[in-house]
Amino acid sequence: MTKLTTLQDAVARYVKDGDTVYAAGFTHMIPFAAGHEIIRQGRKDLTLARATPDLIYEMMVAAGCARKLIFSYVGNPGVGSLRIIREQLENGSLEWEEYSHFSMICRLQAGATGLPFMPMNQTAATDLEKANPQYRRVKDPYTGVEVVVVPPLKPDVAIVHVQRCDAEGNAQIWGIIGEQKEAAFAAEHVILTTEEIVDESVIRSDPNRTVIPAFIVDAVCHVPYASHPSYTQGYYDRDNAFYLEWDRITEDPARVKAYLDEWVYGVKDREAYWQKLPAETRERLQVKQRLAAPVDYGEY
Amino acid sequence: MTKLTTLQDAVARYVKDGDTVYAAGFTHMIPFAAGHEIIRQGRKDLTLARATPDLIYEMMVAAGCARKLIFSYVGNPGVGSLRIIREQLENGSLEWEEYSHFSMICRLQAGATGLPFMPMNQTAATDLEKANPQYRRVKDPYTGVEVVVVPPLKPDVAIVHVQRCDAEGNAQIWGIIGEQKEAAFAAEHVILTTEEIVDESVIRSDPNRTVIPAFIVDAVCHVPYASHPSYTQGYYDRDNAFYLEWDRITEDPARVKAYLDEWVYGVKDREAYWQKLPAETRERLQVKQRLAAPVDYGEY
Amino acid sequence: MEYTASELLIINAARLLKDGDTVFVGVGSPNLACNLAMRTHAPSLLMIYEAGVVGSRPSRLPLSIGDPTLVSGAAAVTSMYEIFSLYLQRGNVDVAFLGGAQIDRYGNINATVIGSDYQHPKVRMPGSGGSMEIAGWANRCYVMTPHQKRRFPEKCDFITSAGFLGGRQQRLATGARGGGTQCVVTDLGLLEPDENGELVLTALHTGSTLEQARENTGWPLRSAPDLKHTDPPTERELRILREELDPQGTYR
Amino acid sequence: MEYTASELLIINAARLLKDGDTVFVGVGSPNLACNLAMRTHAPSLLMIYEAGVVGSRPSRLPLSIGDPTLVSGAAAVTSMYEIFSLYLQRGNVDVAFLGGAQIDRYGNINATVIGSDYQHPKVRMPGSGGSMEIAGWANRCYVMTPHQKRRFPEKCDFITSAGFLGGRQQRLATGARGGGTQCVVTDLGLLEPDENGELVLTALHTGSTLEQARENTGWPLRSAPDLKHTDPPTERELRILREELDPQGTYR
Repeated sequence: MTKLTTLQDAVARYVKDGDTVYAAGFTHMIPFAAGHEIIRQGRKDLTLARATPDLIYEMMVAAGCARKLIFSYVGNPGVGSLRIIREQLENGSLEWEEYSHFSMICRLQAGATGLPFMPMNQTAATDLEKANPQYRRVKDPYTGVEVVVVPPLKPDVAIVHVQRCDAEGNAQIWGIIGEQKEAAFAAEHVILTTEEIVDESVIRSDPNRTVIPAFIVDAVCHVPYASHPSYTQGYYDRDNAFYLEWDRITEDPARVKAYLDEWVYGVKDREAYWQKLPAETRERLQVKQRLAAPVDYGEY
Repeated sequence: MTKLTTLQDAVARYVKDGDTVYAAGFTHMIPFAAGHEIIRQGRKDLTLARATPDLIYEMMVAAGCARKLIFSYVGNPGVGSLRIIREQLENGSLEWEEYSHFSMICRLQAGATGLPFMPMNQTAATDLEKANPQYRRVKDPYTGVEVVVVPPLKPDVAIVHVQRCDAEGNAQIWGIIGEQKEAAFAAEHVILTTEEIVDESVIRSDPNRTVIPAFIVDAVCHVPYASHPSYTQGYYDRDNAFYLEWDRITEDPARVKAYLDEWVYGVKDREAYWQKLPAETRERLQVKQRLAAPVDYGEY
Repeated sequence: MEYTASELLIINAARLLKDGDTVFVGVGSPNLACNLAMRTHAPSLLMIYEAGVVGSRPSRLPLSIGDPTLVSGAAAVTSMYEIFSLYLQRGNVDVAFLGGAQIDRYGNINATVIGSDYQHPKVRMPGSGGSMEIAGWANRCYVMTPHQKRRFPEKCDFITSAGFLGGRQQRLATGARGGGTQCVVTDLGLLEPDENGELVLTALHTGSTLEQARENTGWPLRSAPDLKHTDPPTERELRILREELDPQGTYR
Repeated sequence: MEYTASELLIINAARLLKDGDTVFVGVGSPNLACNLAMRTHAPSLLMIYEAGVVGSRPSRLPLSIGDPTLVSGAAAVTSMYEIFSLYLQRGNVDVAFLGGAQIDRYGNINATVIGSDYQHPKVRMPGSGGSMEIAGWANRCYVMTPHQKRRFPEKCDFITSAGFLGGRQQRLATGARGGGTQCVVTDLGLLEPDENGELVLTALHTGSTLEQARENTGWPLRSAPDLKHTDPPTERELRILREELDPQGTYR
């Protein structure tokens, strides 16, 4: 059964005011197109969960979509701080819940596997545990040692960008796979954006590559370049220059507003956004081919 | 650093009398060659752990290698019972510890992830839990509901057969991936047998395909056809006829002894074993090619 | 048209499946039932195997649950840990088929030991495999079995897979998320749990009688007030089964 | 030969790595230190990134920890859950580099908030990321930082990543498997924990003095009885760093 739809329709249908959203992808394949569409549709009071809020959540926070942030590293990776989020955390205008990467991912893992909690070994550092009452402890019944546990995170909707999927939503990812699978299985609804829609025979030629199976997917949106300024392995490069540029933009609220006006509100969809980027930028992000060695599944 | 060695040397070095051994692979890529080599070297008092003991452990039990079995399904898959093991369990001559598949795999998962236990939701069935004191319970600190837990399984040695790996032991698997990764990470030592040794450039062309990283591997043994009568996806078929034949062989202890004499003690190594198989058998197990669609990682 | 007891079981089991169901499939008869349903009323059935294979399209009858034909052309392959956690424990499995040597009054299943002493069994069977968790967490569990007294004791010697334990409330109290045994298909008819979880005869196959069913059941079998009769296997069902799915008649 | 403070840090950090070490690498200076070690005395260093990449061979300097150049040509890619559990928690990581705004007397690190009230921070920093677990479970943790008083308080405002807490015994009592902070490399010298886990000055770089180090440390810094001097950066180290690893001088 095809689940093909536009990203506009998918966001309209599956992202509601007040929802907990997990836009997945660790540095790689961050679903910026969906983030921009949520901004355009004016969603409010969202709880935005992501290990690294990255620029995508900073833009959504700046646009007023968020009530609360759940995170484990609130920086601009390799650049510095996320100035807008940092300021809102400092002045108390944004609620938050903070984890380490592993405990954040363990929350997704518990949600994805249907468990009431996930255990982790102690790290000796307890200040975060004291600051966040979601952390609890459980005694190992074999040795009496205490483990730290976190409860499941079950987002209302997970948004995952992928390299290729079929029209039903069987999706394949390569490169950094972060927490996409866990986010998808943990969530109530799953929206996929994809660089390519392929025939199911392509997917079925390599079933071990499938990270997300169709039956947990609600919407499949064909959105090439959906992850810029993040990247899609094998399709285009990370726009490091923009990550550095954003650091300058956020020095001035007026520039942030101008950016959102021009690049989010001012474009209809991702295609318009991509075409609006300077030709030099699009050129700079191109990638030469480097194919994986073939594998043979055999005809049985 | 190359870890290439013969299977004889790997077994001599890493499998000791009294060890707990996990020969991995769920139906697929069961490392029969290593099992036969362990028999030939006359190991004793082994604790043999596998979700499905399958024919490999039945042969090892018949040859007197085992003191104890840890398992979750002690049948000949699709055929019936494992007669020798069944008899020894019935007459008490073999120790055992029994799980469900999931709790067996959770023991490996705990071992592999370095946790003191893994939680599982209750299944309503408690007879096995009562029969095996390794099962315990822990109270969910969020809801008060009890979960069932199992302790880590950390085999002394895991044996894993793979389609291809480099000389260091970076190994790639496709088809049914069962519990190979978990067994390898849980174990103290890892022996790989492989259909093909490839240049590291082949492995590194597709890093997402790598299931076992070299740094946890101790020995790499180039052993084509190592999994017969099990199979290697894309390389040769499962010898279902032999699985049925084994059911007849085990009706008579004399035939079992004759089988071991001829096919295990009577051959030097796997190459001799494979060449000794009738040409019709080898022909019947051949597989036509069915390649996976290419993927592009990009040159960055 | 003539048909065997085995065909009768498979065809009636196939009819229990709904289009769009996600099914945890075993080999043998359940595999045939699923493939028959896919080729008749349930084209978008999703078949999952505990070996970690999702959306198989086997081109031959697999002997084992881990056959390579289940993999080539499948939609996804994942690890055993994930198939049992992300798929089953998470609540993504609608239907599963279970089997065992004993099925008791409350739909509990024994596939472990015959005899009351686990440590010294009269007969040692293969054990749980995936079925303990499947019975706990799948929404609907079905059993296909010949209708024989020794297979239907009042109480299982060992509960490998939970039905309703000693009654529906007992199962509910454990918090196990699945729906428990929803139907036992035999060569005489269909048994389904009543409001208390007790298996009662709800339908008879053509030519079978309530008396036969009672004689071959180890507890005082009750019949549903509206005892039905199943439709006999159709020509189309038999043709697909014989010509397309099991041309060698392995499961006749 | 002349060199910058940053080069001095990187070169001294590289020398702490042993051949065959499995290193959890961060971007920036630690990345350069690891690559320098690989090209000098530790050719079989294994680099792991928290993004899930194992055995990277980056052909350019990555800006972020999730750069595609870390993936193309790597030995393995796995999920974040697995990199933190199978690799780190299991005890497979020898070395990690950590950073933060504050490192205190017992090697604890703060990368979360400045100020005593977590809920109302004076300065909000990025937070733990992977470092809480890395500090807990890696065998040896290293820190590279300029030697400034505000960076070396007596006690961190918030412990993001554990060193020895209030002393070595306190850490041991938690059962955390890793070895804790083993060396802090500054532009003045090396600090290492004594038998009680307190950081003491164990080596000075050429041209630095104990007095300088004391003036720039927030607690009464002791020096080791056998205070050493580090060897100055060699021509070869500087050449590899400048010509091969950072030709654009990003990390000068």
